[in-house]
Amino acid sequence: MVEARGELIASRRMGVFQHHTIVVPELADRARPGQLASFAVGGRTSALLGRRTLPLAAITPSGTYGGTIEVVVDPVRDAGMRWLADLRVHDEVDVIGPLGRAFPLPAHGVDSMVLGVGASAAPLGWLSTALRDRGCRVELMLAGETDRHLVGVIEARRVIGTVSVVTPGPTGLLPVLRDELQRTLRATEISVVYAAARAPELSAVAEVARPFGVTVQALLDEAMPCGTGLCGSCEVPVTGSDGISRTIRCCTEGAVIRGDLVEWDRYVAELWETVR
Amino acid sequence: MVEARGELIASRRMGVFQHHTIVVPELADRARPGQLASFAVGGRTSALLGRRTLPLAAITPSGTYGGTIEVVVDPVRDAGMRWLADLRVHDEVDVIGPLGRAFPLPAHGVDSMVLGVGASAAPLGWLSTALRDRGCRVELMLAGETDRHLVGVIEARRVIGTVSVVTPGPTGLLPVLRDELQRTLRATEISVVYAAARAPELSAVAEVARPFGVTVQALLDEAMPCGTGLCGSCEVPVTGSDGISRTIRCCTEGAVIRGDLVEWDRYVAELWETVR
Amino acid sequence: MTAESVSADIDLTVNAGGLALQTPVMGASGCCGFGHELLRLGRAGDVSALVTPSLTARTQSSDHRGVLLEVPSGLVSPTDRPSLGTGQLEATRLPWDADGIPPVIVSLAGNLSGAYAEAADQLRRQSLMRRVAGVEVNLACGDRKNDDRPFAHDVFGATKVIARVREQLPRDLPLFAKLSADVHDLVEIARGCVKSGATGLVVSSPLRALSIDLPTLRPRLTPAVTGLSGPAILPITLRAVWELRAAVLSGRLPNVAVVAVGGIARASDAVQALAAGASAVQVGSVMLHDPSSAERVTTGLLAECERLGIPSVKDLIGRAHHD
Amino acid sequence: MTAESVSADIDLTVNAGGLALQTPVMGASGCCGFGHELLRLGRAGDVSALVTPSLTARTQSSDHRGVLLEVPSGLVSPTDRPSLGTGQLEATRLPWDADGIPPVIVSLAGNLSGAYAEAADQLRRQSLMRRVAGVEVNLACGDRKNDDRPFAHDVFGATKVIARVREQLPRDLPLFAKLSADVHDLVEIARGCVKSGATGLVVSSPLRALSIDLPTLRPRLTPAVTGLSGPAILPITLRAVWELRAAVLSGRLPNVAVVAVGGIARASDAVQALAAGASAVQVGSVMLHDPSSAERVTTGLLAECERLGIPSVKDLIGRAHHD
Ligand SMILES: Cc1cc2nc3c(=O)[nH]c(=O)nc-3n(C[C@H](O)[C@H](O)[C@H](O)COP(=O)(O)OP(=O)(O)OC[C@H]3O[C@@H](n4cnc5c(N)ncnc54)[C@H](O)[C@@H]3O)c2cc1C
Ligand SMILES: Cc1cc2nc3c(=O)[nH]c(=O)nc-3n(C[C@H](O)[C@H](O)[C@H](O)COP(=O)(O)OP(=O)(O)OC[C@H]3O[C@@H](n4cnc5c(N)ncnc54)[C@H](O)[C@@H]3O)c2cc1C
Ligand SMILES: Cc1cc2nc3c(=O)[nH]c(=O)nc-3n(C[C@H](O)[C@H](O)[C@H](O)COP(=O)(O)O)c2cc1C
Ligand SMILES: Cc1cc2nc3c(=O)[nH]c(=O)nc-3n(C[C@H](O)[C@H](O)[C@H](O)COP(=O)(O)O)c2cc1C
Ligand code: FES
Ligand code: FES
Repeated sequence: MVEARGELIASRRMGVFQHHTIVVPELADRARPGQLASFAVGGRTSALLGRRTLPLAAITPSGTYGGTIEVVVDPVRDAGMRWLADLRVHDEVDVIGPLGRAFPLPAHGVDSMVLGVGASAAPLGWLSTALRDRGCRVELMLAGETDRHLVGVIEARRVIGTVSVVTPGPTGLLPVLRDELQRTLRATEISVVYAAARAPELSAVAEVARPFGVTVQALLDEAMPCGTGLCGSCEVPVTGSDGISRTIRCCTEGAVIRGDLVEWDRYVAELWETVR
Repeated sequence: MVEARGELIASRRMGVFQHHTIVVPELADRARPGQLASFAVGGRTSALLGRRTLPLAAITPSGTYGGTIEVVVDPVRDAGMRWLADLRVHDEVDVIGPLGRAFPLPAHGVDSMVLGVGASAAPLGWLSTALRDRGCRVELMLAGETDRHLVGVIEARRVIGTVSVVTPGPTGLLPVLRDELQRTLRATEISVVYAAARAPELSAVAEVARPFGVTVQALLDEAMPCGTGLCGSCEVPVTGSDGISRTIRCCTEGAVIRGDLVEWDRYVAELWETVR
Repeated sequence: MTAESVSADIDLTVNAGGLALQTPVMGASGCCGFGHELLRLGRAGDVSALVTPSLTARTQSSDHRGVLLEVPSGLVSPTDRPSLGTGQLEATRLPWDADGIPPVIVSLAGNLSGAYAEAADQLRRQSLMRRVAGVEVNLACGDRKNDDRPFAHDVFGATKVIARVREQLPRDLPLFAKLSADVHDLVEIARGCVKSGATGLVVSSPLRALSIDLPTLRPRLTPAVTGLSGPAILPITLRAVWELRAAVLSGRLPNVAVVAVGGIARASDAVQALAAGASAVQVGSVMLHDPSSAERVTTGLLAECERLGIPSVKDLIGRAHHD
Repeated sequence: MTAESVSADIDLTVNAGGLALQTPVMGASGCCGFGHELLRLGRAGDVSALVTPSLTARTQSSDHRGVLLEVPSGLVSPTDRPSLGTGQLEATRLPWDADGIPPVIVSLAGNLSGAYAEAADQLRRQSLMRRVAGVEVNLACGDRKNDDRPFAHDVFGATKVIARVREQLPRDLPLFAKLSADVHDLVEIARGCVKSGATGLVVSSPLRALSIDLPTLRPRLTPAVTGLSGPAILPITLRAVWELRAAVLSGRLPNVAVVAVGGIARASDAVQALAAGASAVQVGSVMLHDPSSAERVTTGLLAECERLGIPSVKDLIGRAHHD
């Protein structure tokens, strides 16, 4: 975990989101898929005390540009995210990372599903490549409120082959997502689902996967206002392997958590946004 | 007095200062030299509640760009000014103006001196042109901590002819400024001094000018955190024509105030910066 | 865009302590002047009532400028500003009869309960009194008889001031006690004020604060009379409103209207204040930052009501206390 | 850059209530964990003392997550977080013997004076007690015997807790009472704590606050146990420190060290706090925003001393009270 000043060197629209490439060699050289970066937002005159913590979308280890990280920012999430999205090339930003636990990769090839919703799906291209490199078959499912809320569909098609896309039906996104996931798990030999989303969607994924005995590795893309484990604001209730309830800090002990360990109902009920 | 969103359309370094050109037709069409514009600073996530109120450096009435105002920002003055200076082309900013009283122009030609210190001198080119247009002889004196703290010397030479420059001597700027002013007033027929500066320098100018019976029209470039007359933070103690002390609001009743009316000692002693 | 043009269907009127208001958004004392500036800005009609800067029995100057210091999301400023005497009202060419000026609430200040009473007495005798829709008593002033501690910090002091002001004013004139949130038992002080005749409570005055100048290392304003206002204190305001409303619901406090002031800057702040139990809000510091704030809050309040499916803003009041 | 490398000439050491500190910059309770995280960040040595999250007699879970809500220049958070029992200290593999861990101050909490005493008693028996340089008593907890009002809001409650904790601890162990600034008479409560054995006073705990959720219109945290921290409250902290120091100077309060906490975010804030009368400061919320803050404050403090021509930071303490 390092603190550094990063310089934005490239930024482009990605549907409704903003994709940033930031030079931070200290971070770029050690991050793995599923890990996070945490940003101070609002600049010198900021009234925002909380950090914004995001999954890393990709890294390029030190090279021409001296090591870059990439993130995908959803500007409508709150004023801090908006500020982050509005940064322009050559702007500097305070970053801490890499944070937390990476997606655990299987030692040998298995059939896997990689599933993401909205901007949370940012790290899944990187993850899919890593899985494929280990000989895994990868099914990719991307969900979002509209076509413009899907991250990296085209890039993913290049890497993965089959990419399915989920957008809301008449009763919203969740029912369609559940149905699609269920159908896929039924029709395939998938033994693990890697998912990155907000808590309500992850909860649904875990619930759908449970009867299939499929392991879910869930990246919880929720508010983590310090990112360093100091504040306790990101705690997630889990049931330990001993069957006893405890909490773990999403930023340092997550954000990838095994879906079957999370006490989803309690977690989702207690979730409040940490921003106005 | 109007409130509007202005768009920055040009910005350039001017020594240590930043010169901005902002499209705000509502304001550009009515301002006169000596009037002010007041800006909200820090953006959406700002912790800064006070506005930053600056003398207008120039206006271009509605035309190609739909009417622009110009200001010169000193970025080291405080975090809010720094934010204002750091704005980039196409950024938007909330402006109120034109505020306050313009420099009163003589009905016919007189010998005048126009004197400014640092970024406060911004409106003096515009003022000098207006004076010259009325047939006034204009002596221009620009002072600053270094050569890079002088505003518009080159442009002024084009308009005025003689421009004298004052930078600090071994004991600082004020003694040199006093000496230069005194020498000029002795050597010329100047009957009015138009000055724009912070309070301590203006106080010195008023003191030097007094024995010569020369009128000083002083633009007080001090903190005006609302700019609209609501807060009372910018009050200046003056002696009325009736000899009775009262206060006037710099933002709405100034910022141009006759130098002989201000109770300078009291004013300077009471002056505190409104920023941390 | 005026508030009305957004939605004609939603009722924004409220009644706060006997004061009928077109919207719940009032202008706080000292932050909206006497009306001149708002009129000049074309914004006098944005507030449903204008609370004047505090007036005293006699016109008072002050040792210092009423300077504002900027602190994070707030302003630190003196609470003993120069003030106009209530006897001088007629002479001051106030624009209270002008078109577009909303109902005026006169704020009164003093350093002895007798001084408040005298200020009220003189006010009542002024012909401009016909334009006065209510009186707000600024209890943040120091009590000479109690080591200059603010009346708002002492139940006896506060009660006495309210009782003596009440005596001087027409029986049916709404009377607001402006309290301070930085006391350990707000409800006790509130109860004293209501018992002695306040029809409404306003919380909070600026909180006691301090700022020290670098490099002189001296207080930038006189410590005893320095207050903090602005968005920084909003959560404290909300807490104070909540506490008063909870006391009404539990019977510890007679039923009384609460007006929230302190950090209200946007519609969501106003919604929070109403839900916590306020019948109206006042916008203060934010008007200095942006004089269109009152209008933005009002328009946003309409939009929030629409979004929440609430036909009358009155339905928001105290909602946070429902299960 | 370590603080020392800036200037070897300036003495940053202070003594706060019997606690010798290398610099005046401590880490506030609950904002620096138990040391693990700061060690991992390489920042444990940035604070001159680490105040632990509050410990209780028995390990307590909580009904809710210790969630932080962002408000302008501040954080709103629950004051009744889950807590570790003092009896469990040994079992928790705390890194207090690790290289780079500064002196540890244990914070104690409870809901009855007896519970504080029990927590202190158990603490004393732990072998890790050898690493404990002082105890800070968090008086912001609700007193079960007083309608759950915070001890810090009641002179009798606060006094009793301090007296009972004092009894349990070694005579020479520095004992700090952590007070709340949102009371009308801070000095009275401080005096009670000093008389019953506190060697230092810490002001302030988070101020009582509230935040309401839209669109549910319900409090986002339990109103009775919600506090506001961060730069928003700095001017209130400074005011509280000033008041305590002024009381010492006027003889209303025995001579006692004051530690400032609440909104300290940069060197100029620390200078203000020291000038107002603090012997040391604690950095809290700002460590969550930027864990390099303690170091920045310390380095900046050296620079400020240099700029002001002050050879020892001790010369700053109380300077704002000099004429
Ligand atoms: C692709 C995959 C498939 C899985 N399938 C099953 C399953 O069918 N049934 C079941 O009960 N559990 C399954 N698991 C769960 C797995 O066996 C571990 O229990 C789980 O990953 C450990 O997660 P953790 O968070 O508890 O520990 P971690 O600390 O995250 O993982 C422990 C270590 O094990 C490695 N690891 C994780 N999964 C595998 C794997 N599949 N092969 C080799 N090494 C691995 C990781 O790289 C890590 O170093 C699967 C996990 C993965 C990643
Ligand atoms: C260039 C100039 C030279 C002056 N010389 C002297 C002087 O030698 N002795 C002296 O006692 N006072 C002099 N004055 C002061 C002047 O006569 C007025 O007293 C002063 O400008 C009024 O300022 P004010 O702020 O009180 O009123 P304002 O309200 O600012 O001015 C009143 C009106 O008078 C106009 N005005 C201002 N000055 C002049 C002028 N010189 N000729 C014609 N109209 C004018 C303005 O345009 C304005 O409309 C001079 C002012 C100026 C601007
Ligand atoms: C510049 C200024 C002047 C004020 N003058 C008065 C006053 O005369 N009387 C009064 O009761 N309150 C006065 N106040 C306090 C405000 O009415 C209000 O209680 C306080 O500012 C908190 O609200 P806010 O956070 O919206 O500013 C003043 C506040 C400011 C900032
Ligand atoms: C996340 C968090 C946890 C805290 N936990 C404790 C605690 O356990 N005990 C305590 O006395 N104070 C606790 N506090 C209060 C701080 O120690 C401090 O008094 C307060 O935050 C004000 O300082 P600040 O503005 O620098 O944050 C906590 C504050 C925060 C933000
Ligand atoms: S975000 Fe603070 S502990 Fe995880
Ligand atoms: S700046 Fe507020 S009255 Fe002038």
